[in-house]
Amino acid sequence: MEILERLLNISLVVATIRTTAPILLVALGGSFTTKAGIFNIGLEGQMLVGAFFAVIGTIATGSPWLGVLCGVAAALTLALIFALLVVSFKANEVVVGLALNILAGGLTVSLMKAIFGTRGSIFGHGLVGLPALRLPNVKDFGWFGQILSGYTPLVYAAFLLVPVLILFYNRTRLGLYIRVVGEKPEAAEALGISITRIRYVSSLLCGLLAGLAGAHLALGYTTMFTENMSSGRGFMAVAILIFSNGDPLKILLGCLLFGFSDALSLRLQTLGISSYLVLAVPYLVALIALFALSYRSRPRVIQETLASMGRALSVKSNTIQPAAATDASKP
Amino acid sequence: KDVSVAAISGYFSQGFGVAIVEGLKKAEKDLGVKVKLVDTGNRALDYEEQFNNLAKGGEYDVVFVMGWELVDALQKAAAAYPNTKFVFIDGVLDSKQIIYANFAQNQGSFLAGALAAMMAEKGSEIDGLGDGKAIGFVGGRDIPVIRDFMVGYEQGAKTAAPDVRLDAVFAGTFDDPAKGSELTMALYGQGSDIVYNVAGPTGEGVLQASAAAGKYSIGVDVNQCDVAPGHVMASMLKNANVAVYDLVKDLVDGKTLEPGSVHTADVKSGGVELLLCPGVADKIPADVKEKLEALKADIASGKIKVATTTQ
Amino acid sequence: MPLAIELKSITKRFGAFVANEDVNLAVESGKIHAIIGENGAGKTTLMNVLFGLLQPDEGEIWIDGEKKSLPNPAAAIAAGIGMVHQHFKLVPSLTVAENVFLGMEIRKGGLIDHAAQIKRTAELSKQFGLQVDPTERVGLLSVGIEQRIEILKVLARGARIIILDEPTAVLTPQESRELFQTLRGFVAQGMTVIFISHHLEEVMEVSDNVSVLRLGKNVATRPTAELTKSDLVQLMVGRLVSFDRLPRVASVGKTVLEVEDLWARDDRRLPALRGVSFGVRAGEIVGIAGVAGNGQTELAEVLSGLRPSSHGSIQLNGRTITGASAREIRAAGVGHVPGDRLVRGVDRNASISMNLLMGRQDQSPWSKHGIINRSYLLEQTQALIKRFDIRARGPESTAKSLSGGNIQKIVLAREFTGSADCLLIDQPTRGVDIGAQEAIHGEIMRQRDAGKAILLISVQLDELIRLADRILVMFGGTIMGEIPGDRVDEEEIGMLMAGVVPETHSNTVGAA
Amino acid sequence: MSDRFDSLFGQGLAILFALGLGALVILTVDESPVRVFVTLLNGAFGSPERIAGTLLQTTPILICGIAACISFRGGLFNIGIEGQLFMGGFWATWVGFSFNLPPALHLLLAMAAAVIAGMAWIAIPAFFRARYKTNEVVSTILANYVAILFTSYLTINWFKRSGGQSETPPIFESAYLPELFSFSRLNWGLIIGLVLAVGVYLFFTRTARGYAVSEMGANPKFAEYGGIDIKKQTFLVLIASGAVGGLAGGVEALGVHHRFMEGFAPGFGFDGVIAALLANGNPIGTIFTALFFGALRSGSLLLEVDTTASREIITVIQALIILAVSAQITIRRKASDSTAGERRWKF
Ligand SMILES: Nc1ncnc2c1ncn2[C@@H]1O[C@H](COP(=O)(O)OP(=O)(O)OP(=O)(O)O)[C@@H](O)[C@H]1O
Ligand SMILES: Nc1ncnc2c1ncn2[C@@H]1O[C@H](COP(=O)(O)OP(=O)(O)OP(=O)(O)O)[C@@H](O)[C@H]1O
Ligand SMILES: [Mg+2]
Ligand SMILES: [Mg+2]
Repeated sequence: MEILERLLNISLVVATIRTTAPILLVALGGSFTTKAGIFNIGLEGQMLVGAFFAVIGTIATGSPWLGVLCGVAAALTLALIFALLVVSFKANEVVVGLALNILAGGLTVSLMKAIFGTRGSIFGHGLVGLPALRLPNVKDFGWFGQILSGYTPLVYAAFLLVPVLILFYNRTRLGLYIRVVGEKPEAAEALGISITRIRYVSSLLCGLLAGLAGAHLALGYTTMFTENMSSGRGFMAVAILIFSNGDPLKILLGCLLFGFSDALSLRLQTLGISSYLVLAVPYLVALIALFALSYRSRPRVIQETLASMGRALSVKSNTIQPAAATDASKP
Repeated sequence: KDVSVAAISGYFSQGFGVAIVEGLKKAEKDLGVKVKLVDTGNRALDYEEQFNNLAKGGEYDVVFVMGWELVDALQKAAAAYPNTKFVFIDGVLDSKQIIYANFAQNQGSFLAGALAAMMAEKGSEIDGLGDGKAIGFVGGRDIPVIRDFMVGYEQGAKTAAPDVRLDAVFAGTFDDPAKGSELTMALYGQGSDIVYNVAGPTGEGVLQASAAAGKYSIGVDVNQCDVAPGHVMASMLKNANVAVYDLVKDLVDGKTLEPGSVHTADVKSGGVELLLCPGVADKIPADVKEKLEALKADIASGKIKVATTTQ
Repeated sequence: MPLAIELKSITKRFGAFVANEDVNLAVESGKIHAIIGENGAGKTTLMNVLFGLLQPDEGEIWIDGEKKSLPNPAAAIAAGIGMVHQHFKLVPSLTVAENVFLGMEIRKGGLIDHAAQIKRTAELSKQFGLQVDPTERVGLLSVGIEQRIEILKVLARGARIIILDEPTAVLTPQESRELFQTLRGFVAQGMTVIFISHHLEEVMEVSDNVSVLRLGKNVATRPTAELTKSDLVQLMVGRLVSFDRLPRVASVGKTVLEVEDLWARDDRRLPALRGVSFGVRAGEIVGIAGVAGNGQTELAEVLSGLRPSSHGSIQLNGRTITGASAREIRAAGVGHVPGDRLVRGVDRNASISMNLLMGRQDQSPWSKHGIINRSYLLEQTQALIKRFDIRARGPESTAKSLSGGNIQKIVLAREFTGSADCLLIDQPTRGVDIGAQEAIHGEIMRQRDAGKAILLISVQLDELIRLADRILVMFGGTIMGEIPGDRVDEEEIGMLMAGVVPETHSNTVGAA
Repeated sequence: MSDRFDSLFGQGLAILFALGLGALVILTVDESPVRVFVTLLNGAFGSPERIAGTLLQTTPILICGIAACISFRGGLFNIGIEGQLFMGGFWATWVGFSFNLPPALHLLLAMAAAVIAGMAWIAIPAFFRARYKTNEVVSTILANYVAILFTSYLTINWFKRSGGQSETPPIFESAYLPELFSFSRLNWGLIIGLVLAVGVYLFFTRTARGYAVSEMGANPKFAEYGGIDIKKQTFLVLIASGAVGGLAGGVEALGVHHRFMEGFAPGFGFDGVIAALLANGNPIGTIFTALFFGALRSGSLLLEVDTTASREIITVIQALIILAVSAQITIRRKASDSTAGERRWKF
């Protein structure tokens, strides 16, 4: 009981929200490319350059907001290269995505060395982070207020983007076109919707959010840049994108599951479980979710078998009324 | 004759490595030696060739080596290039051809643990502390060197305030400050108010978290008081910059570094120490400071033996 | 008569290949204009040029007396042209209304106004007599309705000139007739229709004028009334082709394939077969008629082991093969010409010889001890190319470099030369031109004469009438009735295909 | 023939283009590109030792690349070679230090352990891919993280040798994979890799089973129609790919390190995947792409010592080359084939 209390408390909820936010941002970015029919495994790299240039920008201008802008611009550049190669040159998206991840890793370290003379991490140098927002009158809401208040702006942005994206896909033209291009490109083409243009736009929108995710990592979550600080979050996002199929609500659920297992697993360590095992928990959760979601079709197979057995017993020798048969075959 | 020194490690970007680089840069500037840094990266396959490339020309008088994963390659290189002096930093091996600069991080960590535990025992008497009666430890990866810090920290805590609980966790990585920060938040949530980081850049996240949460942390390797002023209570210094500089200076002065010799930096020599951060130091009650001094003396005199994991 | 469209000396090349050569085409306003021609004659290409999907290398396009350049479909749409493609371009997850207005959404305050789109779709549907439910998801609808949606799309864009590329290939005779009604309604309202078909009866029935393309050239444009069917055929292929029922042989052997009470589901897990029973004897061709999507393809897939059945039994030469894998069924002696040859029948990127190897790569002499016998393979490929008249540069040509008819011949060559006793043939001539059709039909007859039991699935009635000894009509996953091949009543079949059992129809359901 | 020449010529141009871009990057970090490239060449091929060093780097990339080729040919994407390599390396080591057996037998058993570990590690993703079409790209990537953590856990918590090293005890000499020359750690692993490459190439081009797998990769519906059991074959292809991935780990453990440690062989799995992709899934081509990557890696080791440029520059150049070549491959395809953009490997 005491153990449970130590594990499950408000700080766990708050931690879940914090750990979810960066993955959510980058996964929502990936939603654009997923919906547009592009498999974007380069999210990791976009996030990383986003984080790096957010820090560089902040140091150069003194303003974290301008830093965020720089981070986004850098991620957009990478996204543009991705789109150029994948959409215009029709290069294999996995190759390009992996190569851009490698490029991002090498470039950030090289630049860090060139600019700061060392590798590793950048902090200090007048680096300031984004301010945490304290909602007014938060005390009046008790634990609820505790959960809602005190995050940096991009955390709120991440969660608010979920309904925005739902609206975007269902009610805006661009959102509709993105879905169409992903689902049935020849339909888009026939109607004069430029597949190329839509895929570029989705890649760039993806870069935008991946850049924000990176900037959040460097200026919101922490106030520093470290080599390889995206630490696999981009890959996690890709996993979530696969089983959510790019739907914002499912992405949110996936990210929350992920954030929760991450937050929880960090707390499990204090119970004396080896860090190596505990650290594998989020990946295992993702794997199990992936397998479980594809295993879903299984019950239907069972149902089908049962149904056909039932049929075998009851209707065996009957001839079917054709009219009724048609009705039943229509959903 | 001109002296050339080289250093090879995968950790120049992290606390302790930074200190080594600092010492070498100082030597380069003050003593006019030529300095070469070789970053090994993290692929075990590369290490031997890197040693070969470095030692083959025979142009380096001394090569500083840092990182236990290099030990195998180092021993081979030491055997293959008897004319090059290799200094292994942070440990002692069997080989008699290598020179050792050993740092008693366990002793320094002992003091850090003692400080943290005594403060935790005071609890809410002190600004920013609660009554959780617990202290935390965030390691980078769960490897022997990091555990060496941990056992010292734990022993120090148990010695100074036996009732205080230690929650030790590892981030599994040295480059994820976000994870460091999240782990620290989790430790704070479970009652610790002071967290000691031994986690390289991941640890920067620990220090930043202490500022964000209004609690305390302890720095490591170098002076980290400035990362989160007012919240980093102390820094456990391994003065590798001094040690490395001194060794290079000996060389420039014409002294020979004796193969097999062990240069120990510990609490006694001052090569390892606990620095109380200005701004927080005055919040530390006098009795705690006194007790710390006493423990320090006991370690120096050998009265207290601190456990280690790297022998 | 004013001209709705005038194409002047259109030439379109793909690399060195000339798909359209110096084509002149005049389409009168307010008329239905049919375009016919063999596969690969360049019909679709010409229409794509007219719709702005392809750019002509030479020539001019005049619309309503004005010279236009059509750099993209949008320009064509603006000029009042609409096209219903051979393959529908609808988005399954969207509703009917969303599909109709895709690309020209009605918006309010920047957001798509779904309600208004639904309303407009309903209005259009009423105005032109094309019945649809605007709120249904397209993925759940039948092909006939999909076509209506395609036409609605064109109408919603205010098209005055409507191009339909092989619109009837997927329809029942009744549905086709309804479509023709609709088209006549269009021209009555002053619109112009261009209509591509391989079905000459339809062309005779519905069109006012007809153009014939041969090898990329327009060889004739005439009023339909001036021509007979055989004139058209002659124009198309440059020679005479017979349309009569092919001769039957009397000798029918024992039952080879016996299917009893077979049930199965489609990809969407909806029931596709609902208790199908029949038998096929050696030396017999049993035809399966029906509108596409009534379970025929699933039937072929179940019989060939590609789809599980949920109930029922299949016997081959008295042995039960229910639930056997595709491999086992092949080994037991079933050959299968799949309906979707490009997807299932071939690897488009592989050579002809590699395509001919499929299914027997484990059999001697094609391979020995697991090693492919390359010289034998090459030899066989050359022989089959010759025997089946596959027009290709050589055995190493990739399948995709061949025309549709020739790709089909690769599949036939493979399936007809094995040791199968039973052949499942699904749409052997879909989209294949008349010349190749004749050759394929001849090949099927030869197989029958060799004593094979043949199940022939086709949506083209004339093909079944020509070849089959008995015709079973499928609807909604059941066999509605059987009609002997020698006294076919098209009206009766049509009603069965539409799911109505005519009162005169006396045959019992499903009996073999 | 001229087609092949064209292709090589194009690849060459793409690589030159990438090197040009790389030179610009080098200039921005204040080094002379000429010096960097000369040092790279020297580091990779400057002496017999260095050539051997290059081949030593090539070996794991090659074997991982072959593992990738096997899955690509079957239309599958095993990106989890890294994980299989770690598992293979660990269990080969475990056999190597836990038992004391006669030489040849011990080596064989340790190799077998590596292969089995690789197969076991991909078995679950392979099962779910075969049975339920679970995306194997993601499942194998995620499994990588787990494998690396799990082998570290075993190493540190169960089998750690004494002292400050995060590693297992060394294996017995009876389990060593013999070295080829006295002056280098280059070992029989290279020969194994080359033989595998040729073998896998022959398998795919000459055998009935290889044909079946290739067709499954090219058009699964066609293969299914032709009587190939897609589920079973999908499972087997992934298992075979995992086996070779595990073997790569075994070769590194038994031929080079003679123990298992944290950070055993990071990145080789990914390098292998990319080498195979650049070779378009052709195992013979992979020999050359792997050699190219091996040379870059080995050259970069000297770079760090002889110039002020760092290894990350090489990472950057490598990424640029991959990008340039991947674009170039498809430009060519576009020119020669109207169905360009049809993706060969789908998800
Ligand atoms: N034919 C098309 N092909 C590709 N993308 C298109 C097409 N038409 C519109 N879009 C994309 O859809 C998005 C919405 O376009 P739309 O013209 O509706 O903009 P809007 O909402 O009216 O905004 P604005 O007021 O700026 O015109 C744009 O980003 C555009 O890039
Ligand atoms: N994009 C293309 N690239 C190369 N060749 C093409 C292309 N599109 C069509 N062709 C070739 O042009 C010729 C004419 O094709 P088209 O589709 O116009 O024929 P069609 O008359 O519509 O035939 P069908 O009756 O089979 O539909 C064919 O030989 C075809 O292979
Ligand atoms: Mg056509
Ligand atoms: Mg607008």
